[in-house]
Amino acid sequence: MPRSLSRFARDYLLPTGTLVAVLVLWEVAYRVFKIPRFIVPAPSAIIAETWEWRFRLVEHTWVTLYETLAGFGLSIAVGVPLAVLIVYSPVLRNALYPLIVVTQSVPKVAIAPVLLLVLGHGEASKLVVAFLVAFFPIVVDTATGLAATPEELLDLSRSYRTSQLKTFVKVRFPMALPFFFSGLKVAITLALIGAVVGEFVGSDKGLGYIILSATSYWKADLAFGAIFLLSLMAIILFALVALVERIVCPWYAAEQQQ
Amino acid sequence: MPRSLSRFARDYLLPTGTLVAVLVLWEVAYRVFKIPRFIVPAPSAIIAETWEWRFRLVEHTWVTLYETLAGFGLSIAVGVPLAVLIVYSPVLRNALYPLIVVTQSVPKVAIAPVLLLVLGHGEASKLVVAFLVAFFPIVVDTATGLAATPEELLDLSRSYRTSQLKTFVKVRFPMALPFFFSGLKVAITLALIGAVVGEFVGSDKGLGYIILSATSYWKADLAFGAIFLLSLMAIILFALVALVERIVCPWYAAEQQQ
Amino acid sequence: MIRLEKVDKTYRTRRGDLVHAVADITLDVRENEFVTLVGPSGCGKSTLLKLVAGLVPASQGTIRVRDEVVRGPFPDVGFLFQHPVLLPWRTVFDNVMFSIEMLGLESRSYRARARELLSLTGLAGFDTKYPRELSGGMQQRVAICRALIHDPGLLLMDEPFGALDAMTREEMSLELLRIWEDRRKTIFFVTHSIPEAILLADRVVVMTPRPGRIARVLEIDLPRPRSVELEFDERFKAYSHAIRSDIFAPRTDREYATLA
Amino acid sequence: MIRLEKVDKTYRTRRGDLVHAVADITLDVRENEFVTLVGPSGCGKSTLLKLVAGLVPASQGTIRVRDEVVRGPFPDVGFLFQHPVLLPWRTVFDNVMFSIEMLGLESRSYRARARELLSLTGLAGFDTKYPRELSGGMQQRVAICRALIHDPGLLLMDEPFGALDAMTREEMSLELLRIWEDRRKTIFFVTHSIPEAILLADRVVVMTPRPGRIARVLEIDLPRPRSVELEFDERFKAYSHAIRSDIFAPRTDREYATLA
Amino acid sequence: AQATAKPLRPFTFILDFLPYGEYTPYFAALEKGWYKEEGLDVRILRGAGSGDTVKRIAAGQGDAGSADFSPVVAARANEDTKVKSIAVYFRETWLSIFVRTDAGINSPKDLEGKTISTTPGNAHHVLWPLYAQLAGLNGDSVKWVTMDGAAMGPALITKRVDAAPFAHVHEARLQKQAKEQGASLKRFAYKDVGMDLYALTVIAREETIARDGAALKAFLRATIRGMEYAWDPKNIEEGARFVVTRNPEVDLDAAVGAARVATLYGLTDDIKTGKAALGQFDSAKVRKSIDVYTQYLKLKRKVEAEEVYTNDLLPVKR
Ligand SMILES: Nc1ncnc2c1ncn2[C@@H]1O[C@H](COP(=O)(O)OP(=O)(O)OP(=O)(O)O)[C@@H](O)[C@H]1O
Ligand SMILES: Nc1ncnc2c1ncn2[C@@H]1O[C@H](COP(=O)(O)OP(=O)(O)OP(=O)(O)O)[C@@H](O)[C@H]1O
Ligand SMILES: [Mg+2]
Ligand SMILES: [Mg+2]
Repeated sequence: MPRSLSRFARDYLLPTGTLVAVLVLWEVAYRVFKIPRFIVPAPSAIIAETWEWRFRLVEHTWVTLYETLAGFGLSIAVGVPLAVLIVYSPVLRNALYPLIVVTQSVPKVAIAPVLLLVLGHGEASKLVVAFLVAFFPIVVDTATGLAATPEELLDLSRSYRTSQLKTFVKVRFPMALPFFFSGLKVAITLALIGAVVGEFVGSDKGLGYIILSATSYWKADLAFGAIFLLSLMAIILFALVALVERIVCPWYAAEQQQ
Repeated sequence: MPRSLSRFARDYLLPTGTLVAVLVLWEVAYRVFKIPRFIVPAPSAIIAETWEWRFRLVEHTWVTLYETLAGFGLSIAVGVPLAVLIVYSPVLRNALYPLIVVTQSVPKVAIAPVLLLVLGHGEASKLVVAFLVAFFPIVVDTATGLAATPEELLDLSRSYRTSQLKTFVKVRFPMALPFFFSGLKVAITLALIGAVVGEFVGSDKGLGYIILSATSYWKADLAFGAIFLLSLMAIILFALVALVERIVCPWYAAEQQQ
Repeated sequence: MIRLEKVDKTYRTRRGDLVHAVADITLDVRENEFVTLVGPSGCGKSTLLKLVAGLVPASQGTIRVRDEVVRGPFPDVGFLFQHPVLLPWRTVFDNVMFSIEMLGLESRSYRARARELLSLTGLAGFDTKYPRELSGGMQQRVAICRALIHDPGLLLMDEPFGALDAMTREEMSLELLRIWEDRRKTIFFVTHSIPEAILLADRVVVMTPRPGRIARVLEIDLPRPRSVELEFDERFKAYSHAIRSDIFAPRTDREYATLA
Repeated sequence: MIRLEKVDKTYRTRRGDLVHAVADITLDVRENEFVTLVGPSGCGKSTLLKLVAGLVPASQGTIRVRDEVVRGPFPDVGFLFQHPVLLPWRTVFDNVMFSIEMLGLESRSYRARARELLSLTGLAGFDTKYPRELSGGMQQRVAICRALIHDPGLLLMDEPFGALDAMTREEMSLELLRIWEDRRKTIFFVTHSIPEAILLADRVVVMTPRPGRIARVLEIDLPRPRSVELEFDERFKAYSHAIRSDIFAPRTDREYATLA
Repeated sequence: AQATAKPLRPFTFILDFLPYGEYTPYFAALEKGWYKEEGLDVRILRGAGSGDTVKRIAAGQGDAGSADFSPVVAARANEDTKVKSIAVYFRETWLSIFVRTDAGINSPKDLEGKTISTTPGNAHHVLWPLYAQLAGLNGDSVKWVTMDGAAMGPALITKRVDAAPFAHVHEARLQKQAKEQGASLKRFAYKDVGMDLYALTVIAREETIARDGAALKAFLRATIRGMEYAWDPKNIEEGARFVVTRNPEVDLDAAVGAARVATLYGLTDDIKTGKAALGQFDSAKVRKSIDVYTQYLKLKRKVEAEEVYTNDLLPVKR
C-alpha cells in the first residue's frame, strides 16, 4: 500500500537518512578543512575502528544498556509516586520540591565518588546515578499532567464516591499519559547520560569507561565509536518510548500524527 | 489575614524548614554514626567554611549564575522553535528528533575538548554546554503541549482563516503554557548542571571550578559549600520559574492550587 | 429522600468576587418522586444539583439525602452532567462501563445491560467508536447510558436531553419514564423545556433568576403512564401557562431591561 | 451564496471503519436568506455546517460559497460550534474579542460592540469572569457574542440556543432576527427545535437519519417581522406538522425498532 | 610459599587511574601467577585519580591501592584519613612541562610570560612556585589556563597554549600525536631542577595494616617480584603486553613507551647502587616531601612522617 509505504519512509528511512547525511557532511568537512584527527576523527575512521572492536564493544554496550534501563525503571518507580504526592498535597509539594531540586543541582560528577564510596564499585552506583539524573523530568511532567486533568472529569469521578486511588488509575493517570511519556522521553536520554557519567567515575565496563579510557589513551577513533554507539542506543531507546506511547495511548498519538 | 499567613507558611516557611531539617538530620547522623569526614563533611563545618569564603564565593556564584541564565535563555530561544517545527511537520519531526537525541546522548564531558578548542576558554563554551543540556526538555514538553491542543480549539481557530502563526500565538502556545513551563522547570536545573559541567571542563571561575579545585586541594568543606550554594541557586531559580508560571498562567496555577 | 433547608451558595471567582448562585432553597423530594427543575439560564439549577450530589459544598443551610447530611458524594446515585464529560481515550462502550468500574462492580454482569442501553438510545453499532467520532447528541446519549447503567436509586440529571432533536427527545423521555416506573427511583431533573418538565414530573420546581430562589412548586396532577398526547390536555396547557408566567414575568422588566 | 452539489461525506474512524455521515446533498442558499436545518441527532447537521465552512473536506461533490469552491475556511463568516469552545485562560470579554484578534481587526473599535452584545445576551457584569465560572447557557451565549461581533456576512450556527431555557431562547431568537433584518446576512442555522426552525427561517431543510439526506425543503411563508405569537398561527401549525411527520415517520420503524 | 591447599584470599587493588604502561609490574605479577603463589586472588580495578583512590581505600573498598604520595599526606592532614603508604613505587617525581620544539623555549627560564594549561588542583600548578624558585625563573609571570585534562594535549599541539604539564609517562603518546601534526615536543622535568619528592606509592589503610599485615606483605612480595621482572629492559614489551591483554583499549606502542619511562622512576640510582631496596622509603625524603606539601598545598597541619608511611611490610630493607 502506498500510504503505509510512505509512512514507513517517513518514520524509518527519513531519520536514518538524516543521520547518514550528517555523517557524510562530517566526512566531507573533515577532508576539505583538514580537521586534525585528535580534535574529531573522520567518520570513516571511526566506523572502521568500531567494526574492529565490534565484539568487545557489544559487551560494553550491554553493560551500559543494563544500567540505563535499571536506572530508568527506578526513576519511573520513584518519580511517579513523587509526582502523585506533589499533586495531591500542596504541603508535600512545598516540602518535597526543594529537596528534589537539590538532588538535581548537585553535580553528579561531584557526588558520584561519594556514591561509589557508599555503594561500591559495582553496577549499583551507576544505576543510582542514572536514576538521580533521570527521575526529575518524570516528576515534573507527570505532576503537570496530573494537575491538568479537566475539572469536570474530576467531578465525574468524585461523583462515584470512589477512592483517590481509583480516580488516579482510571482518570488522572490516563489523562496525564502524554505528559508522563514526555517525561519518559527526556528521562531515558538522561538515564543514559547518567549511566555514562557513573562509568566515567568508577567502572571498568561500559561505553562510558571506553570513552574515558580511549580518550585518555588518545584513541579518538575508538572514543567516538563508543559515542556513536551511545547515540544509536539513545535513538533506539527514545524511539521505543515513543512506540510504547503510541501503543498505550493511541487516541493521543493519532492526533499528534495529523 | 490567617489565610494568607498560612499560605505564606506553606509556600516559604515549609520548604525552608524542610531544608533546615535535612541539614540538622545530617549533622546529627554525622555525629551519631561518626561518618568519616572524607565521605561527607558535617554541615556545621561546611557552613563555617562557606562563611569564611563568602566574598570570593559570591563572585564565583555570579559567574555560574550568568552562564546558567544565558544557557537557559538560549535553550528557550532554540527549543521553542524546534518544538514548533516538530509539531507542525511530521517530516521534520522524524528528521530532527534523532539529531536532537544525539546531541543529548553525547556525554558533554567527552566533547568538551572539542568545544573548548572551537569556542575558547571564555564563558561561551560553558553557556553552550548549559544550552546543550537544557534545551531538550523544552523541546519535548513544548511539543507535547502543542500537540495536545484540543481539536475543537484548532477548528475554532482555523475557522477564521488565519495564519498558522496567529493560531500558534493565540491558541496553541497559551494552551501549551503549562507544559512549556514544565519543560522550563527541568531545563533551568539542567542549565545549572550544564554550566557547572562546562566549568569542570575548563574554567578558572564559577562554582564548578571551586568544587573541582577544592576537591583537588582536599578542601571538602569548601567543595560542599559550593554545592550548597549551587543547590540554593537551583531552588531559587526553580522557584522563580514557578512564580513566573503563576503570573503568566494564573488560570492554570489556580487550579493546581486546589 | 432529599431535604434542602435554607440552602445558599455563593461562589468565589478567581478574581475574588462573589457570585450568589442560589439563595434560601428549602425543598423536599420524596422517595420515588420525579421532580423537575426549570428556570432561566444561569439561575443556579446546575449548582443546586451539584449541591445535592455533594459535589459542591453549600455556603449555608443543610442538605440531607436519605436522612444523612450531605458532606460529599454518597453512594447509589447517578449523576448526569450538563456537558457529556466523556473520557476521550475510551470507546463508547467503555465509557458506559466506566460507572461500573468506578463503583467496583463486576463488569461481566453489566455488559449485556450496557449494550441494551446503547441500542435503546440509538447507539447500537457505535460501541467501538470514540467520543470525538460522535455527534453532540450522541455524546449526550452515551452520558445518559453511563448514568443509568448501575441502576441507581437516585438520579440527578442536568438537562439530559438538551442536545437532542425533538423526536429523540420525546422517545428518550418516555423511555426514562418507563425505567422510572419499572424500578421506582427518585429523579431530580433539570430541563429547559417546559413541556418536558410537565410531561415527566410529579412536581415542577420553578426558579427565579440569579440568585436562584424557588418561585413556585407545582404539583402535576396528570394520569400515568403519560404520553406525548398529554400536551393537548387542558390541564397541561394550564400548567405550562403558569410556569411560563413565572419565568417570563419577572425578567422582562428586571435583568433584561437593556433589551429593546 | 452557498451552493452544495451532490455533497457526500464519509468519516474514517480511528479503528478504520467508515461512517457515512451525509449523502448526496444538493442545496442552494441565497444571499441574505435565513435557512434552518433540522433532523434527528447524528444525521449529519454539524457535518454539513462544517463542510460549508471548509472545516472538513467533502468526500464527494462540490461546495461553493460566494461562487468560489470551498477548499478551506474563507473570510467574512461567523461560525458557531455546537459546543461553546471557549478559551479557558481568557475572560468572557476577551473570549468575545478573540474573533477580532484572530481577524486582525482593530480591537479598540470593537470593544463597545462587545460590551453591547454581552449585555444584550444577559451577560452584563460577567465580562471579567472566566468560562469555568459560567453556567452552560451562559457559555453558549458568550460563544454567540463571539460569532456575531465582527458582523460577518455569513453566519453558520450549530444549535446556538440549545443550552438555553425557553425564555432566553425566545429572546435570543428574536434578537437574532432583528440583527439579521438590520444588517442583511445569510444565516445557515442548525436547530433541534421545530418551532424555532419555523419561526426564524425563510426555508427549513429537513434531513433524514444517517446518512443524512435532504428529506424536504420547506418554504416558510409567514410575514416578517415575526414574533412568538406566530406559533398559534394555522400555517405555523401546518409547517410544524409537516416537519414532524418527516422526522418521526421513517424512524419509528427503522432505527428504533428495538424500542418497546 | 606454595599454598595450593588453602583457598585464595580475594584481594582488591585499586590503581590511581586507568591501567597503562606504568603499571606493568602489577600485571606481570598477576599474569605470572605470583600473586596466586602468595595465596592472593588479586583483582586490579581502575581509579579516578589518586585522591579518589585514597578515599576508596580509606572507605575499605580495596585492600591496597596506587596513589601519589601527596594526597596521602593531604588526606591525613586535612581530613584525618587513616591511610598510609606501604611501599614506594616511583621514587622520583615525574612531573614535567611539555612544550613544542618550535616554540623557541629552550630552557625553563624561557617559560616566563608564557601560557600553561592546567586542570583545577593540578600538582604541576600547585608545585610551580617551588619549581620556579629552583629553576630560577619568575613564576608569577606565567599565565595558567584551566581546562579539561583531555583538552590539554590538543591545546598544546595546536598552539592554544605554550606549554602543558604532564607526567613523564605520557611522553610517548604525546609525541605520537604531535608527529601526526608534524610537530615534536620537548620536556622539562621537575626533578631535573632538584625537586626531590616521591611520586606513586602503594597505599593501604591502617586498619588493614594492623589486622591483615600478612596479606599486604604477601602482596608486596609478589609486586616487588613483578617490579624486578617487568622493569628488566628485556621484559619491557612483555610487561606492556600483559597490560594490553587485560585492557585491550590500551595502545601497545604507547604502553611500551610508558613502561620504558616507568623504569626511570622505579629503578632510580639509589636502587641501582643498592642503597635502598625496592619499595623502601627514606625517612628524610618523606619528611622533605611532607614539608613541601604542607607548604604548597596549604595543609591544615603538618603530619608526622610515621603517620603516612611504613616500611614494615616490605620483604627486604636495606
Ligand atoms: N465554579 C464557579 N465559580 C463561580 N461562579 C460560578 C461557578 N459555577 C457557576 N457559577 C455561577 O453561578 C450561577 C449559576 O450557575 P449554574 O451553572 O448553576 O446555572 P444554571 O441554572 O445551571 O444555568 P444554565 O441553565 O445556563 O445551565 C451563574 O451565575 C454562574 O456564573
Ligand atoms: N470526526 C468524526 N469521525 C468519525 N465519525 C464522525 C466524526 N464526526 C461525526 N461523525 C459521525 O458522523 C455522523 C454525523 O455527525 P454530526 O455531528 O454531523 O451529527 P449531527 O446531525 O450534528 O447530530 P447532533 O444533532 O447529535 O449534533 C455521526 O454518526 C457521527 O458519528
Ligand atoms: Mg446548568
Ligand atoms: Mg451536531
